[in-house]
Amino acid sequence: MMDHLLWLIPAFPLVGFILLALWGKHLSRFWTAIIGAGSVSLSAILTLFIGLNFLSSTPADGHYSQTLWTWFEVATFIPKITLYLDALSLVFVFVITFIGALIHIYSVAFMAADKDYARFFACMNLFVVSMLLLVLADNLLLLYLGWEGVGLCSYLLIGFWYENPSNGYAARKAFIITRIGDTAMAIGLFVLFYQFGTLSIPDILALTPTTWHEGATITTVTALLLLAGGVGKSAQLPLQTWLPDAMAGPSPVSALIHAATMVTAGVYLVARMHVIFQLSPIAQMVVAGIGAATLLIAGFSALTQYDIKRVLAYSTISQIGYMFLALGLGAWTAAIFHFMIHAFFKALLFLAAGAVIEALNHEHNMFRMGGLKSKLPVIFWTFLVGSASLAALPIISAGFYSKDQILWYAWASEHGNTTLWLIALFGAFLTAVYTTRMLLLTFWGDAKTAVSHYPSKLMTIPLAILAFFSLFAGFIELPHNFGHLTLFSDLLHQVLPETILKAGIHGELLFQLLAMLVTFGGIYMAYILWYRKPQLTEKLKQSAPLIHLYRFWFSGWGFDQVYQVLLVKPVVFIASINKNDVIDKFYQGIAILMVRLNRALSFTQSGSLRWYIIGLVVGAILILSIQVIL
Amino acid sequence: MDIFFYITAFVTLFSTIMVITRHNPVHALLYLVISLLSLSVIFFLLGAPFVALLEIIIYAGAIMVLFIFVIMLLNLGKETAAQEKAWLKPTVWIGPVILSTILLAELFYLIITAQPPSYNLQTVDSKAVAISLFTPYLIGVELAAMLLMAGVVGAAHIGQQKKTVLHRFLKEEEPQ
Amino acid sequence: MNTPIAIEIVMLLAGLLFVLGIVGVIIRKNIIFMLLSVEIMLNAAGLAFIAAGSRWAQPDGQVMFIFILAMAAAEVSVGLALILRIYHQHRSLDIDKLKEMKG
Amino acid sequence: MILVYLIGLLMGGGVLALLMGQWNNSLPKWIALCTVSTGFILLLSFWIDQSRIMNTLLPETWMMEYRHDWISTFGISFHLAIDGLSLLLLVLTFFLGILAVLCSWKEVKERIGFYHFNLLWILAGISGVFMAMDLFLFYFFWEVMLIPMYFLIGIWGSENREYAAYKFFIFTQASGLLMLLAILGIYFIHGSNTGNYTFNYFELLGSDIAPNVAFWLMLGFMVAFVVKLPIVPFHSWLPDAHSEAPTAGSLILAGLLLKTGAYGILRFVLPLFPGAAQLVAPWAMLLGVIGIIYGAILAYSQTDLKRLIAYTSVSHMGFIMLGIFAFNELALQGVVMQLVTHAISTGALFIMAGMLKERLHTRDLRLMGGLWTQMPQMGASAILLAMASLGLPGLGNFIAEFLILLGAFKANVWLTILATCGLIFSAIYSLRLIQQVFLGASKNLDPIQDFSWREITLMASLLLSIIWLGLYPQPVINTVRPTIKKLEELFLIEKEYGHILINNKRIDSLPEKNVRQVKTELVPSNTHSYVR
Repeated sequence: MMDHLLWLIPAFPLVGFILLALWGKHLSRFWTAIIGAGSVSLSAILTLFIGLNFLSSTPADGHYSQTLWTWFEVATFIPKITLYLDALSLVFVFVITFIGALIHIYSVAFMAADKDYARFFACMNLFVVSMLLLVLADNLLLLYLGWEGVGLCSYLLIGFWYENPSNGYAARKAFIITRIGDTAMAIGLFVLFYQFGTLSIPDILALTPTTWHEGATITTVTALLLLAGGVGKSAQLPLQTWLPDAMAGPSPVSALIHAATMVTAGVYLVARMHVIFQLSPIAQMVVAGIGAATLLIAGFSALTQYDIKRVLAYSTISQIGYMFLALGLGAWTAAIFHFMIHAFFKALLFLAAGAVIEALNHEHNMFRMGGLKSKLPVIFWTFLVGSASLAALPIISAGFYSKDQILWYAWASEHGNTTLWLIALFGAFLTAVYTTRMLLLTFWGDAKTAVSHYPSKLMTIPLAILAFFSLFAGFIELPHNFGHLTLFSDLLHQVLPETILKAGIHGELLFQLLAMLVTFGGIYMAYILWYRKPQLTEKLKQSAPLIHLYRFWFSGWGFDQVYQVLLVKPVVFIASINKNDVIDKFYQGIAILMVRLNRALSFTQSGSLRWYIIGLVVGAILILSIQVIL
Repeated sequence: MDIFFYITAFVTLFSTIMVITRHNPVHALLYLVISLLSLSVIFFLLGAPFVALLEIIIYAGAIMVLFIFVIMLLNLGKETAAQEKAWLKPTVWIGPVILSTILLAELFYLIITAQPPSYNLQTVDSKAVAISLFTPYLIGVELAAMLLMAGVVGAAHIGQQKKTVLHRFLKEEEPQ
Repeated sequence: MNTPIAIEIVMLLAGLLFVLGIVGVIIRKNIIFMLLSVEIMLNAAGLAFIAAGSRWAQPDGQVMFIFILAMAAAEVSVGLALILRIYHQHRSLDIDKLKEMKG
Repeated sequence: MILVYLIGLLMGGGVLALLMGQWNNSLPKWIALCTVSTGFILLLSFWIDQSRIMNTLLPETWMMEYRHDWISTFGISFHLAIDGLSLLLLVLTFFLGILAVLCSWKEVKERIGFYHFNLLWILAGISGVFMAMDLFLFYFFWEVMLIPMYFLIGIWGSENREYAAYKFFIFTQASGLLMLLAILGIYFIHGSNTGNYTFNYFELLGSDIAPNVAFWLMLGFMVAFVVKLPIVPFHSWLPDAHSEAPTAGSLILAGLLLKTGAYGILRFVLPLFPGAAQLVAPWAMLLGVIGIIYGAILAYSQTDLKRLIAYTSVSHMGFIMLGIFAFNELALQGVVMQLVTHAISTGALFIMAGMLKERLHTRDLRLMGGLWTQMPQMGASAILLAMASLGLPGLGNFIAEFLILLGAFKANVWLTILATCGLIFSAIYSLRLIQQVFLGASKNLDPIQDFSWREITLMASLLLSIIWLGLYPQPVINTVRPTIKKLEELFLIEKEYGHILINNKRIDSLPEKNVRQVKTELVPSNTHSYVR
């Protein structure tokens, strides 16, 4: 019964989008808000309904699916518009619709003063549709539709305030860089099609183990191509540079697209295609390596930013790095768990940051904030909860449970090793440091900017709900030496395999304690550096090697500059010198040659009779001499 | 007969050379008449009496008279001769003479090498010419008639005394 | 008419006359002289035709000369008319001044 | 007979418009509109009629045929026939024809009668090209569509119109003459082989031509089609012609004229010279890929809006070349989709450029910017079109490009990977277009109107078709399937015995029989039943 309602989940926001796009201009703000936020909320409610149904009576084959129509049919290639809901997509759909609805509600108040109210909600609704299609897709082509669709919405929303050209630049950068990954992914789809004759995900997953050998080149290549798509979308190394710039969009956009949902599409893709990755140890290693490197690099960069949203952006990159690390370790459920928890607390942090920024009259610089603890108490408490979760404050925050799992698997899973574990641990330390730094700079200290706006109820209630989840959502999955609750992983194990541990590993408690220690250490260090002895920070900043390091980290490890020099500049240069088309020069050359020839010939037409006669005589001489010679 | 031919040939050549070297147009014209007359003798010697007469009557008679009329109309006299003298410098001769020498050498070579020894030249009388003219060449005669007609009409038209207005292409650009 | 005249000699004479005509056309600047030289060339061609006609005892050579004659008459009448007009318009018979037909 | 009526209708309408143009300025528009819409409705009803058969029975390749002797001494006949491919392109022709009339409704103000005469005669020429099954007749129509287009650009174009018109004319004419040579070549070779001198396409299909001769003849055809398409070294007429032509001219150029090149390759080059086509396939694909990337890079650097769009066409046509020479059903279906969707999306972009020109009196991108504020509707449509052009899934162009790439991947992996990189470049130029025109700070302070009702209708019809083609392209795919299937079969056999055909002058009897069999299957088997 429920599978027939599946289409309604994306249909609600789709209808919302169509209404807003066509008649948005004529609708009042009230109705725009109702349609925009209401459609997503309806989806959320429907998802709850379907999700409960799914949980209570899981179908025998583990999924609901509904075919709407055959997209097209060429030769043996018959992609269908089929929606497919299993445990994995249920988690994603839940996060998308639920957090989406909260963010929409928040936006009703947040965007209230904006002149393009309808456009904002239209784009947001379209985004939700695309994202839902992405996770509900039964075949990779439909997934690709959602994949590119979210890219489009991301482009539209980053460049939402289009009058400023730098926003447009950021939007284009985001689109084009993710497009690079998408292109690799498209090639991956071609390979998959020729290997299996279909793009249907369940079919591919079923066929892969029998068709491909473990460690075969084709497996690795395919896995890496798919990974490239994920890397682009999820802002992982080396395609991470677009995400910090993407913060040019409104805060709800950052919360929904660039923190909670779209950027985790890569995680979804890898998890969805886990069978292929499992067959390729190299690809697994690459996934883990990318995750580890990214989390570290982004962590350092986050440490140096002064724009609150950029801190959050880098922390998002870093947290997704954790998810990739988990995926690479074969800790599939841990990755998805971290995704869910991360979606809650990061959406919360972005929304709260948005509220702060709006309250301070569009001030992004943390060094000009401060002292907001008492002025914006609701924001402060929710932000505090979010930060605790991000920094993985032990026991009480949800982030602790999800991140601890990953740390543990970095050591204990069969792909895990000491290096990865150390990196992850150090990443946790960095996370604690920059989170605390952000918190301290924003809410403690002296007030440097006056508060001009106070958040309305519509803004604070979603914050409170998200804060609740950021604290308590972790309790559905507890380590087995501490409660041993496995609700979440049980659910996901319908789809994803269990993590294989190395034999004879013990002492999980020790690792947990270490993680706690590191977190507290990070918090303390930040406390010293930015609260107790800020002059120490200033002094450190002045020292020669550190200032270069600081700048290096601040610019995101120089990736932008390298790309600028290696890719952007050459292409722009070639394009600009070739503006008038070299090949056309060839044809113009022919034309010029003809004109020259004409000139030369018309020069002989001198008008002088004597000249003509001489010509005649010479001609006669030539003809006669031919005769003489022959 | 040979000797007659050579003498007339010499006269023809000499008078022709005089034609192209004279400064005074009337002198040149008279030399041309002599050239034509001697040529007609050659025609006669070659066995073409009818054509020889035509040469005298039409060429030396009619056509040359046209030239004389024009020279008289234009009143070309002493000044022209002086001007011609100025124009005909020795250097002018170099190029044309080289060219014509080459041409002549080639012609000479071709004529010498081409033919077997000569035959007796035979007289072709006017009757044969007339028969040939009015049977196989009738169309040619008609065309020649038309050509002459067109020439007359054209000459009459072109030679009309109109106002001496420059053709618009020939006008100097007037300063605006 | 008993001694044969070598056809080569006649042809040579025609060639000489023709070349003289060419020389005249090229070196003279006065249009009237050029026209006279053209007449010389026409006559040279006629001579060649006549000689050939006699050589083969055919009337065609003479027929051709008659055509040349007709053509020369037409040419001279039109040419002289043109000379008249040119003289009226340019007050000169210098061929080098008549270069308006330049391409 | 309906086929003759279609051409007659257009030509007659053109003459009528020309005559009425002497008396009245608005009459020619209405005449043109009525003429084209009548043809469109006629064709559409026929298509719907056919699609019922198409979905139920095993479809016949040829749907309709008309044949009448023309110059029988030389074996020339007035021979028209349509299959799915022709039908589809004809529907497209009339659809864009209507839009062309509508979009020049206000733009053209002088010599309205002659303008519509030219417009209708171009359409007549294009329709003729899509229907002609006699090579001589084909060449005739090929020229018919050229000359009015020359006038259209030369008379109603913008500043540099004469240069563009000359360039267009010389390129197409010179290449067309090479095709004429090739047509005559195949005519005489077939004639001397069989004693039957004919220009009839179906009879020429079976002719044996020595491989090296076939190669040169094929090149003759190819040059004409490749210049029209255009593929990279021959593309340089296109930016000039597109940018200088009036809006309707650009629309027809991009939407239809370019398609005749692809149609020609599909209809003539592949079936007539399968062996030679196989031989050049890698090079043709390489040219296609170069075109994709080169066009895209050039598009990025343009500052003239219409030139930019023109170069995107070059890029998109590269996909067509790539797809055609992959010789498999996926790619060929993709090619047909690309023909249709490119016509619509690029046509729409040109219409939009025309509208912008009407409002701003410039095509210079540097003078635009921030137009979204004043024209959100146009901006939204532009974004949709730009997305179509960069191949966003859900829009028609994506299906086309995906199918082409998917098919080509089978034929040549590395070239396809390069071509796929073209998708990145297409994103770069499309987004630049949007940014330059609609986003950024507003540079224009004069009030500008957003869409009028006429323009909304125009755009909406185009946008809806693009979305429809993106979400449910099956009708198009079904229509051309029989034709494509036959083509693919031809090459399957050709591939099997290809080495024999290409390497040996002597052709083994068994494979030759097979090839023959397939070739003759391309000939309508039920000709008599459709001759009316």
